[in-house]
Amino acid sequence: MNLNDAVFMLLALITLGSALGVVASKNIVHSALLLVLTFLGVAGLYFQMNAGFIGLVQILIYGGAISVLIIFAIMLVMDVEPEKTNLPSPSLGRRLWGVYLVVLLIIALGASIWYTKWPLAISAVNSDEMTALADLMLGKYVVAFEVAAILLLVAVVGAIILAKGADDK
Amino acid sequence: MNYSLLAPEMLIALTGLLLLISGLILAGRGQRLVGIISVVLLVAVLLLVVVRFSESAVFFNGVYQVDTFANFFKALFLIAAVLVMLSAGKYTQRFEQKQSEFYALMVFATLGMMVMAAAGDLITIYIGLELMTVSFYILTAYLLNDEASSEAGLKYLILGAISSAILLFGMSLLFALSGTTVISEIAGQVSRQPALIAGIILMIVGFGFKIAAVPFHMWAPDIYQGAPIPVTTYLAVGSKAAAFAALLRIFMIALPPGQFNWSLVLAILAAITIIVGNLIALNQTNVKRMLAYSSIAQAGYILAGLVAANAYGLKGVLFYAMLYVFCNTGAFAVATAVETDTGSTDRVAFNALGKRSPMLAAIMTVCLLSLAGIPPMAGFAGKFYLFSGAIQAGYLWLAFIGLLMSMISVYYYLLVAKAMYIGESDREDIIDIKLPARFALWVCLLATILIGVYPAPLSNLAQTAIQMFL
Amino acid sequence: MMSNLPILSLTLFIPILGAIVIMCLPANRHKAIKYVAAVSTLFSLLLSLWSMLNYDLTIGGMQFVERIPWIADLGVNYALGVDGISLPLLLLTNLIGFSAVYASWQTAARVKEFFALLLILITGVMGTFVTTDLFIFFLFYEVVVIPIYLLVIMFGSSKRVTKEYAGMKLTIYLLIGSAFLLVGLIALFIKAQGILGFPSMDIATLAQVDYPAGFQIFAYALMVFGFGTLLSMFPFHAWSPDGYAGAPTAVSMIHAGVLKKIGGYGLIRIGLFILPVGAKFIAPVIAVLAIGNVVYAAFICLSQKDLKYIVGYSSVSHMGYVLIGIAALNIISINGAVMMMFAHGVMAALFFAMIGNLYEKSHTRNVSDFGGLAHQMPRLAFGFMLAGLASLGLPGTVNFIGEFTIFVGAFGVYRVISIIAITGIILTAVYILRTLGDILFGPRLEKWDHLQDLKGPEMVPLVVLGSAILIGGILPFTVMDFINSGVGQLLSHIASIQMGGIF
Amino acid sequence: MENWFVNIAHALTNWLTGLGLSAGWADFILLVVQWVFIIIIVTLNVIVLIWLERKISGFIQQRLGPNRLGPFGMFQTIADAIKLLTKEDIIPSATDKLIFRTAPMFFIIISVMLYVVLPMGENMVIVDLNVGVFYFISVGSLTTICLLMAGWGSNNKWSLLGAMRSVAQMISYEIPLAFSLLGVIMIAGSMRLSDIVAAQSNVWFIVLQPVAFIVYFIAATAELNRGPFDMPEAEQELTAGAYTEYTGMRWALFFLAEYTNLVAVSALMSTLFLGGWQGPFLPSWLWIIIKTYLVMIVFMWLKWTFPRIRMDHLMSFSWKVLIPVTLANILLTGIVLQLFKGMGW
Amino acid sequence: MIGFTHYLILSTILFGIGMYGVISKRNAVAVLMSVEIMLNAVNINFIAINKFIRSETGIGQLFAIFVIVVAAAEVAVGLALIIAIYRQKKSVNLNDFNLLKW
Repeated sequence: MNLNDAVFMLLALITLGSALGVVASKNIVHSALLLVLTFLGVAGLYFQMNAGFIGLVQILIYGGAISVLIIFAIMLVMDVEPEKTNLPSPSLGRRLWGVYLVVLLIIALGASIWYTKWPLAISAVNSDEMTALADLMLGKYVVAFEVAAILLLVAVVGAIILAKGADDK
Repeated sequence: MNYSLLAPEMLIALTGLLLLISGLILAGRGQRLVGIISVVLLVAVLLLVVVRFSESAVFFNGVYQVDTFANFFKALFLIAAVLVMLSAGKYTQRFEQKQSEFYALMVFATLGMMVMAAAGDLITIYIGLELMTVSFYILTAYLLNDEASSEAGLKYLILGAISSAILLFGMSLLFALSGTTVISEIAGQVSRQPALIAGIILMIVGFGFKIAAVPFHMWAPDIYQGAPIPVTTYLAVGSKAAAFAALLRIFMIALPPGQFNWSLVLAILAAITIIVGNLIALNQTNVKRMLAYSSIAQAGYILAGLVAANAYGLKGVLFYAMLYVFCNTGAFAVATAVETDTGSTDRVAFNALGKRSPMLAAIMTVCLLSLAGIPPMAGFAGKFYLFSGAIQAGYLWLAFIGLLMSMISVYYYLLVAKAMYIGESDREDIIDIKLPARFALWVCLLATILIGVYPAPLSNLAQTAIQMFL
Repeated sequence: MMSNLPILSLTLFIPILGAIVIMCLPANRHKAIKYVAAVSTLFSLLLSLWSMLNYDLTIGGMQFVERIPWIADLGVNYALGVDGISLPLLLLTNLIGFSAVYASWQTAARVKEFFALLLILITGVMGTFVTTDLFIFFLFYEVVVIPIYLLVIMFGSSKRVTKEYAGMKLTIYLLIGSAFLLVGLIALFIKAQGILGFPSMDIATLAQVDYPAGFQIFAYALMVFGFGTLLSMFPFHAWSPDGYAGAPTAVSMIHAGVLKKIGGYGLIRIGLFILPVGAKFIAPVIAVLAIGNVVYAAFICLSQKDLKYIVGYSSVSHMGYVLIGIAALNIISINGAVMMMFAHGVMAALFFAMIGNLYEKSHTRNVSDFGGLAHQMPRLAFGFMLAGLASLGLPGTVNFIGEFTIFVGAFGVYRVISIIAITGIILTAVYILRTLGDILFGPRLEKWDHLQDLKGPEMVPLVVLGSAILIGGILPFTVMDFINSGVGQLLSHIASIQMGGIF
Repeated sequence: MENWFVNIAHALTNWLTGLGLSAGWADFILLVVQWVFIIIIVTLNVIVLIWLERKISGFIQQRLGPNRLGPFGMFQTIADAIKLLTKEDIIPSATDKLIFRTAPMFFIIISVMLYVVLPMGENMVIVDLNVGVFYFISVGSLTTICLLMAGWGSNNKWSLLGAMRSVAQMISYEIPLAFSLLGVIMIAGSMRLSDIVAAQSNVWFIVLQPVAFIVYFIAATAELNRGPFDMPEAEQELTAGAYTEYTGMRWALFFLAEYTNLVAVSALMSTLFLGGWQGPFLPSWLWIIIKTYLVMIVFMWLKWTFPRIRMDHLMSFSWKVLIPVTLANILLTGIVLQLFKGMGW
Repeated sequence: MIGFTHYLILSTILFGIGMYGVISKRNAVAVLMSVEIMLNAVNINFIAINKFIRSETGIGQLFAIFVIVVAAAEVAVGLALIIAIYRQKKSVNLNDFNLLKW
């Protein structure tokens, strides 16, 4: 096993482990913090795949913004007993069904991925990924880019309207 | 590349921004103007789309396409938006100072749909889809003091996000196999591999959520019931049509049915959707919820057209989507009027509508019958196309189920008619309908009947729009 | 010559025009509304009579043809035309439609809705008879269902079952039947398109196509299902008595009188004409089911107390004859079947008109409540008698001609079945005569002294329909010539393309 | 003198490869060594900084400040550090133990990680990322999580309120902070810090981007939770904010991390706006130290000069003033750049 | 040697974990977090495609960026919704949201 593989294994362990923690933890704050770790693990995987810029975007948006938003929201809507804030569904049937479904999904999807011959090609390490991205964003994908901008505007307007609530009379 | 062909999208985006800004300027009673402004602007854009209907262009190597298919759907979304806004006039007054944002969000949702219909690339489709759904999340929860509305919004958001994730996973597999996200290039690149099956299934599941096909439908009734009615209308009509537009483009061009056998999966999905949607609708007492289940069933019918994947079927999809705009908007507009008047959409609220407002009752009846596919309403012609396609493609059983269930569906539609015409109500006063809503209702009524009696023009339009798939 | 005038379109759309005028009138102008309805149906009646007189029997075939391309990609034309089969049925529709307006002359509540819906209903029924295009046929076929539902729930009467139940049962039965039919029609259309290479909905064009035998059987079976439901073929007849009982008089008249006939007409015009092989294969099944109609329904009739149910079941029973006629697949029997449809139409309409009138005045339909009505209401009694005697096929009435022709044609084909069916006539005689005796004759009952006899507008159904029964019975050729020419051409067409003398 | 540190690094690499290690491993070890070196430097530096802050505050408040231990009271901070290290480590019983314990560690780790991309002199940067600025902002944004952890883990309403306040503030000011840097990046045409420094060889960006500099300065102050933006630990209202329950070593870690951040932000400011390590006569690493210290002294000056700002003013100032200003700055910069490009520059 | 398939399998498992969270969790915020895990899994795919699959440079990363942007928007709206609903119901448990039949 070379260094790359070892790092991959480590990152995979961190990512999956913390993701499992997110769904397993009974304390929603712990879940949220483990979620940050998951995000960082995924960011690590991006670095591992020479996608440094995306990795940093991941850290900034997921780690620095989304997680904080989530934790913030959690603290605003907190129950008194943190240990019981993130209990799974009370119905055992639903949980078993969930496990069954997910295992099935993973096996089926995993098998189909494993047995597929992918059109692999080791692309040259792209030294200037950001320029390429910028060219794509403002070139071929300018429509998507502009729409994404509007999407963010919509989200901001919507979040303010919803979080602010109805006018008090 | 003739960028002026992107004018409709740009103008819609500007309209939305203008509405947001006008919300700052037009405070207080001025908010009422916002509705008028948005309708006028949307009609202008609609005219632009119609005038330049047959002009087409491919932008950025196929990433974005302006063609008759896209234009057909753009016109559809704009018509739906205008009708909804017209019929919503009185209802939106309860949003008080947030009317301009309401209209702006509707406009942005329309933009998302338009982008979805015209996108020739997975990324752009996804972004358009998300603009549409995020706008709808907010709109669904727009009744800020109403618990049901917030609840509906949250449920929609959660299920919408899940379905987006599933859809994306499917797209990523397709992307991985073909090495491209441009739909027109995928067809030549993709090979038959196990992962392709997984990808197709995941995408079907993802889109299944968006069009509320059974068994991915559970969100629809709740959301339709909880959301403000104009939003429900637009959701049922517009977002569904947009999802179908994207579905058609991806499945017909990237995965041509001649090479990849996805039609059986969709056929089963369509059959289950039709059956379950109609059967559950049978014992609904809330008209909004009944219409929600019926719209699930309608999605099943439309899906049958895609299953057929031939001229009749695809034409049927477009044809049906368009007529669905009119009859569903009509039905919901009546429901809006009733809810504004009585505060409820239970079936009993429709009692004696035939006396209180014969026009509303007649329009409701006509629209519901169109949904059921009874001639001479438009729904019949639409179903004729859809199921002709299905039979031509060898799916006789699907046509059989579809037609049988659509006749059974008459039962619950007629229950509403019954309530309207022989139901007893202690209120005898005439329901007051504002002029714009009246206009929208008449448009729905006339269009529903006209398309039903003389479907040729619309069917020709649909024919030109689907030419590229054949 | 007036042949440039679109006679059939006029016939078809004058009632619709009337409906639109009615919708525009204020709701409280009852008289005006009724006059508009009467005038528009009268116009249609006169036009259909005119077209009957001007129909050139020596040429035969489709006449007064109109054709406008309608939906190109489905091969649909707005195509109208009448031949010897459809003309009598068109006339029948208008006779009944005209009488139905007068039979409902006393309507007081929601007059506007009533007559508008009634006129739409009449148009729908007429449309099926005059079109030569499959799509347009089906369009009109389904147009009729919803007005009927609304008429039943708004104006019907509740006795044994509620009118809501009756209306819904009727509607759903008919619609489910039509779903089967629609599948069959679309399959037919698609198949023909595959063979012809172009889409066509023209019935004559579709009939030219040489369909594989298996497909013919399949499609014909679906049509039997669909049309059979409408014709109240056993065992799909359950909607019919309940429906008639719940429906207002005018709807009962139209429904029993002409609507059912669309089923028979469709079986002949579309089923037989386009799918002869399928028809031949399935004919024995139809014949056996027809026995169910004739005998089973007649037995049920014996035990009925409610006048409308009696007539309802008797009409189910009579439809059995029509089915036998169609199943026998020869020119005489089919002539008889069409004749029977006409005959039963006027008879049943007259019957329901009389019952409706009586019910309106006495508010009961129980046989046991009445007796000796001939004393108080002689004209009504005459109507009842005429309808009753026609119902049991007394010579001199048009029904006799129909039944007789059917059995002449069918006897050679289905000997046993015909014999069983003829016993049905005896049962019919039993219940009809018993009923007539119970209500019309016997001692005068004081409690009905206040009832007034038919007069004024109420006389119109009796006069119009009664004279049709008698004229048809005494001068059968007035109708029979048309039917014969139509059926003859139809069958010769089948024989000429492929069958070569099987019929 | 200029190349002291670079030479040491080269020697180390050569020695490691000489031992038979592959180049990859050698780089990795060198990286670790460099990082550890920085940690040591920064930690020691904090001692000086605290002393400096005390002295400056004393000067501003017209008193002497620490003056007993060592010359000018220089050893006062060391004594304080020893006191903190030897103090009992109290973990209140109702806390969320794991979160409470780990929060300060993550905080200091993140703070130190910021230094990875900062050029400490010519050719003296551990990893010269092509997205250096972006790295700084991304990783810096993670500190908010640590504050939330501390606030939540303490299970104390003052702590939680303090943490939430500070996070709200930091998130709000992160946007103008990042936006203000965009102007610089646009002119330099790169996010690599060494490129940006190189772009300032003629004229410092503080001249070209004065608005961005001011916005950055204000936003950085807020990001650092320093006065006058030290709402999160407003003693009168919240005792010590998120740090209320912390004692001894853990509290010291927070303190350390705060000053580490201060140094990092100041160093970045020197790099982006003040020409970085460029300067005449002195070696490059000395220049950056001088500039950083100057910036830090201004920070301290500000802190002890201005009164604390109210919370709502603080928030609306960011959203209604700073963000529009930075956006306008970006727009203007873009236009001017295009004009210059059009003129063939 | 770790390759494309491994990354995809990893993302599949992550996706599955997220989906389990969605199915089994009752706290609305937890469900939202699980959805984010699912989106992250998808993003791993896109980045892996960018590195290992013969495709136009940067498209995978671009896709991932758009997904991140959308996720941010969705979370913002979602949390606002949760706060709005908490204000009315004093609960974020999906089981308590039973006004509609679900």
